[in-house]
Amino acid sequence: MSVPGSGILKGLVETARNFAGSYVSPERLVTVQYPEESLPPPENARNFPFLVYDEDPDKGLRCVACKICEKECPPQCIYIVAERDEKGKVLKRPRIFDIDISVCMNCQICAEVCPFDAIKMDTEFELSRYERFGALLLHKQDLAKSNEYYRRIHPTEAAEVDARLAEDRARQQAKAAAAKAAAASPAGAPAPAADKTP
Amino acid sequence: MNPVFFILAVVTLAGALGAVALRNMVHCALCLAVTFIGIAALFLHQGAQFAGLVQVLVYVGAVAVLIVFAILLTRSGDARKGVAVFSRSWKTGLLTAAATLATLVAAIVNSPGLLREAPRAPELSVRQIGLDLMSQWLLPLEILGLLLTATMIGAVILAMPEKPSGEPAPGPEKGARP
Amino acid sequence: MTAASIDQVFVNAKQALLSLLPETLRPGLSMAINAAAILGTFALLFAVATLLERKGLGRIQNRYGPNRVGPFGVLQPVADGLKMLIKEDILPRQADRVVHFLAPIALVLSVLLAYAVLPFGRNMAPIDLDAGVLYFFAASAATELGVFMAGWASRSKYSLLGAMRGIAQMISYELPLVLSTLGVIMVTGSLSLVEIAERQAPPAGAILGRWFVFTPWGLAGFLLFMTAAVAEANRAPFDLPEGESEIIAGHMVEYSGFKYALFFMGEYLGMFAASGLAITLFLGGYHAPFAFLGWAPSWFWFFAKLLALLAVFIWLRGTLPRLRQDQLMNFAWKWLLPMSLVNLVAAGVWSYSAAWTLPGAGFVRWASCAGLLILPALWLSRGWRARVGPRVYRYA
Amino acid sequence: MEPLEQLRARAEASVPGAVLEIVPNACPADPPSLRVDPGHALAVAWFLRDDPQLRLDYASNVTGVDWPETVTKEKARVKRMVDGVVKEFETVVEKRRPGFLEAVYHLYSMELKQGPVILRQRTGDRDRAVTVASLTPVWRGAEFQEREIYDLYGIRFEGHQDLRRLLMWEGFEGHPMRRDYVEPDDYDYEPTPHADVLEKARKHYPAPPAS
Amino acid sequence: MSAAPPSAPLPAGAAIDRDLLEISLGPHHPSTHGVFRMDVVLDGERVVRLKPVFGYLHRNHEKLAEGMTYLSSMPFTDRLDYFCSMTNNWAYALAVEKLAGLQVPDRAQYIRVIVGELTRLLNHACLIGFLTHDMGAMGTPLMYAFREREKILDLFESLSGSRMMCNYMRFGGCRVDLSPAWLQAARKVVDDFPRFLDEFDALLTTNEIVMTRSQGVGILPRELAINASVTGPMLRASGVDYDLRKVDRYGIYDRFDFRVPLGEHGDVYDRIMIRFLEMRESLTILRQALREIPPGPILDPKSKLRGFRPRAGEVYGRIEAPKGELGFYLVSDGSPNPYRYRVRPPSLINLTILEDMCLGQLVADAVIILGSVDIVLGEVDR
Amino acid sequence: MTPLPYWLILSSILFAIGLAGCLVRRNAIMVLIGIELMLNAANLNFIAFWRYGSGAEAAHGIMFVLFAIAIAAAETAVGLALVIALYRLRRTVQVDEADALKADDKPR
Repeated sequence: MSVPGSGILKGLVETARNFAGSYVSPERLVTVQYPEESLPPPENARNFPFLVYDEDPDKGLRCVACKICEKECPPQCIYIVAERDEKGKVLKRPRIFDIDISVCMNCQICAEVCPFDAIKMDTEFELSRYERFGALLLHKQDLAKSNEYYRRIHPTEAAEVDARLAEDRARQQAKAAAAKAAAASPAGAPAPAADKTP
Repeated sequence: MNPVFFILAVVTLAGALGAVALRNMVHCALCLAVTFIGIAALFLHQGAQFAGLVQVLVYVGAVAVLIVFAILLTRSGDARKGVAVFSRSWKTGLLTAAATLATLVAAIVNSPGLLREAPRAPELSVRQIGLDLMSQWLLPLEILGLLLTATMIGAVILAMPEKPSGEPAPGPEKGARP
Repeated sequence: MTAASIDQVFVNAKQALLSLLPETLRPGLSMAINAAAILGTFALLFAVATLLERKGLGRIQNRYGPNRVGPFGVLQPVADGLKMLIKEDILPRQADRVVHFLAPIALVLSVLLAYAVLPFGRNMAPIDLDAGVLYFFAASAATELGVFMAGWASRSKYSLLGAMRGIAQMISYELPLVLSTLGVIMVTGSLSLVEIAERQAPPAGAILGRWFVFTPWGLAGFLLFMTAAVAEANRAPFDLPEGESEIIAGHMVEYSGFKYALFFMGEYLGMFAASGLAITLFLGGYHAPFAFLGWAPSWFWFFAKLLALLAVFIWLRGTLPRLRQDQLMNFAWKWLLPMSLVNLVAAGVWSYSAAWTLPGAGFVRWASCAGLLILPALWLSRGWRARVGPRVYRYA
Repeated sequence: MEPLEQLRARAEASVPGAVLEIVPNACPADPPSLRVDPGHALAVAWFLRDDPQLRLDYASNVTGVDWPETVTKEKARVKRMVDGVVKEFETVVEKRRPGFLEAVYHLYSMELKQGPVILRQRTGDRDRAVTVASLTPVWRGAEFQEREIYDLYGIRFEGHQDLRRLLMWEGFEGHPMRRDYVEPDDYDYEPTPHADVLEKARKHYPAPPAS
Repeated sequence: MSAAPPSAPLPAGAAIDRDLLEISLGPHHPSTHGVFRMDVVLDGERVVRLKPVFGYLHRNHEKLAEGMTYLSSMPFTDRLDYFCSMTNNWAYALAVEKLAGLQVPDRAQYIRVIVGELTRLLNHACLIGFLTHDMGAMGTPLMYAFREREKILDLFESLSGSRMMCNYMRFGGCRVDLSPAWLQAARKVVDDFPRFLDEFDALLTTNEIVMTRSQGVGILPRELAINASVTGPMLRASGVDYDLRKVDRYGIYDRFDFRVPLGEHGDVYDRIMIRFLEMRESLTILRQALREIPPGPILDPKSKLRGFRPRAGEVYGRIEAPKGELGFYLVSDGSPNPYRYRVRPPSLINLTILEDMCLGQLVADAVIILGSVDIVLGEVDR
Repeated sequence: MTPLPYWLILSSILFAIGLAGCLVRRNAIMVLIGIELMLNAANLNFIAFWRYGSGAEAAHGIMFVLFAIAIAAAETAVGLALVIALYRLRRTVQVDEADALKADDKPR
């Protein structure tokens, strides 16, 4: 048994060390003075989803309105309506793509289940708005971000995605070329549905 | 009449009246504290510095707080409606008190020998009081010490729960090493 | 300006101010100036102390503390004060209006009264009362009533629990607090705080002052006094009446706005007053620690020591958990009170052995005094040590 | 751990009158479970806990499952005499399984570090005969979990000393975990861009609120 | 919510005519760790009855899960015990893997052990901080714990993308592979952690006030602990050797060399100390795992993200979460959604004997006893 | 300077109030409060006589007051202990209800 009071003294020494240490060692004082300084988000950081487009913000959207993400979204915050042409035929792009990020819980499942790498997670987190309702409902045009932006915030992941897409495209082109060649030699064969949704 | 005396007397008497007449007993106790402070101030006014300070220390610091504590412990703090505050024989009591007051005042008023000039205020240091206590008043002091000790023991025994074994043992004792 | 004139600058200023007035008004005005000076100084110190406490606690906890209002957050107390002022003053419907209103006033008033006898510097005691120590305890005795009034008048179960705790704690710790000062009174033979402070002046030619804390009984007395003072001031680890994690804010739970600020102020002022008394009794009052530092003004030393003790208060608060009610009571009655009585005996032994002239008498004097204190301390804590201690764990 | 068959036999032997049924589990990862009738559940539970070979002293997980009445249509071949010739017909047979509620206990042994033995109790139906035996006297750990089942499924536990709602408030109507539970129409409109909320609001209020 | 009169009778020995004080600790109380209420009847300051009341955060997680696919429930498990999302993920993934018969690759197993033990570190450190805060230590230990937790959360963030709601594990493995840089950072955190533990040790374990406050308080006897299904550090503080990492050897815990500390008295101090010692053991596991982690895939190739339909049947999968046994009971009918989805929350079940531990103690003890149970209301209420 | 009779009358009134409180109130604690008031009235007299009498240097009056205060404190402690014991026994502190010497004539 130690001397009574020694435990208290040990504690006092410890707090005194921390008191002094907070002035000299940055490791002890971990607080970030947020509005003035902010830590860069790590590469894997995820906040709210966005839609990736190539070249054109509207036409170039990779999204084909397949609604898999809408179905899988745990809090059901995605709302998609596919574009239809005049005859009512479903076109493979969204007319409406809304995400209510006041409901979204940043789980990344939409990005994971998307077979087209069309929806990805943003790292932007300063999204506070003055209006409580509506302002946090993001529409297609708010959500559309370029592939360059994606490459900037998630370089590693984006490189993988680009490689995969390039590979897919090459395969499709090869297939199309083969089909064209096949179509060219025997006459009248129908063109194969190259880009059917899986 | 000295205005200081007058003010202090009024405060003291008001406090005393409040202390016996108010319904809510916590108010009574607080009024009692006011009376005590008033009396201490009167002591100081008389030049009895030491007695005045002891009055505050003992009466305000201890007696008033003890009374307050007792009020809380006996749950008599809340004056319930419909419960009589005054005893059945309150008229007799009031009459007795009035008679006593009349007697005393009559005696005081009829004693012309009391109307004398106060002598010069005595210079009485704390050291002097202490020395007196330790020499001239030593025996009473010792007896008082004995009395206080007896009181303390008595009060503790009186206020102790009757069956200490029946009560749940407090934490540390219960958690003694097996 | 000489060192002496700087030392007396406030006293001289007051005299100069008084000399402008007719003779008859002077005593009254002198009192008023003293009161105003105490109020101003300690209200400012209260503001500074809240800031220091928050900063200090922050640094102890590896945080920055307030640093947004003004440079380094120095204007934080202003912001706090403004917030307190403009906050709604909430009065519970069931509350006893008058008592609820009077409670913070009673508390702050009684604490403020105690300042009247503290010597803040050479010739700077507002009143040099013959029975200064007695006055100090008498004046601060009424704080208990303030706490009770607050707790009872709020008509909340939490605040009632807090008030009960507060009263029990303050009564229990009042005794060791008073008893631990008796050693000093015995040795100096005076109840006057000015005289006690003067007795600790560094003697001519000596380096170290004759502070009472440098004697074994004085050190023990100081520690006992500070322990009891922490409890009297309701500061951690004895902040049970507040008991933030148990009874939320105890007797203050139904207070808001400025009344709450008054309670806070009362707590801090109580802390300063107790520290001031400790300084005067044990830490050499307004005297410099070393004779060669005597050039600095006496009030500087007083306030420097005050801030040092304040730092100790904050340090304790940042380190220690709270005791439990029964443990607190046991500590007061079964350890602190006997120890302060033992300390009285030690002080007696010390002052009687002052006449010893044998060789080695100094050492014997020290050893006997220290033994007289340490052995009972260990003996008194034997029950606790049998029950509580570090444990060894086994592994499966 | 002894085989479940043997366990059942021993339990039936030690608790007279108890009939235990082994309920198969389609998933091979977990053992099949023992179904015990509520009348003998307590005795069987005591046996399971105190039997020196089992010592199932730890009721890890206690939960309810709701099985509403189901009607499954199965194709079956029926032989029938038609005109003196035996012919096989394909008919659709409706199989009706009455609904019931189930309390499932996952029992382990901390003493012998074995388990699990899964114990089930079934109620008679889903409306009136919803009482099963509380096993809280045997395993104190079932106390809150049985309360939760009572709260969310509406199974009454006979012998539970403090059967109150656990998560929902006193006075709540219905048992929300039942599969046919319909949320009460206490919809409170709050302007939001969320489509289904707006849809609900439209349904709820006579005139759609201006948003 | 109106305070309904508790229907349970007062315990024997408490006469009605004694001056009892009924107070409601919570739901807004500094030390109920969330919206939790204790209906306490006091005799003076002594507790004569205590009924925990909860459900303020009830969102019927189980019902929600029955209406969505298996994968969609994964992010919701993060929100159960929001201090330990990784272990929640793990328990759910474990149960689904059992149901679907998926094999977790070695590397993923190691990753799971690493993040799981890091979770244990941060949970225990914070719990001790909260507990001493309940004792009145002004949050100093809590702040130190948060400082260390911050470092671990940084690791989680750079791995999974989110600090607290990690949603990291998938059926049959993990979502993202960890990089060598991450491993390096994790090693540094693990190497620095003992220094923090020593700091904590000096500040708390031999502190006289902590010992006086916690020793002999809230004693939970061994038999009652077992009978009341108490799990986790609380159970081991009562001296029962039951750690699922040893008993079930789920994952790859049989590959690691670690010990299970056991308490003797079952009081609050033991619960603090068991958590201390468990942190030290977690560090040894972490060191081994970080040393031995093999390369390889992190996801079972049979695992499907889209259109995942496990076979029919029922399973109960459980792991040793920092707070105790966290189990998931799943009944599948072969459809994409679980037929029945049940969480066995350790916090809730450990609360069963809260009243037993608090009776006869002071209200100040009740607060730290509650603290030592280590509850998170997200898990209690679900 | 206030003449002596004023002091005496003040203390008489105080005494009378205390006596009235003692006799009129039902609550035992109030009776104690009345007694305290009477004791204080006596103390006031002691101080007054000391101040106005001869031989003020001898401090006899102060001594009387000091002893009286000490004894009064003791009396309060014992009195309140009695009150609390009474309350434990009878659940009441009304003096007119506690008129039997035995405890068990009323249900607790």
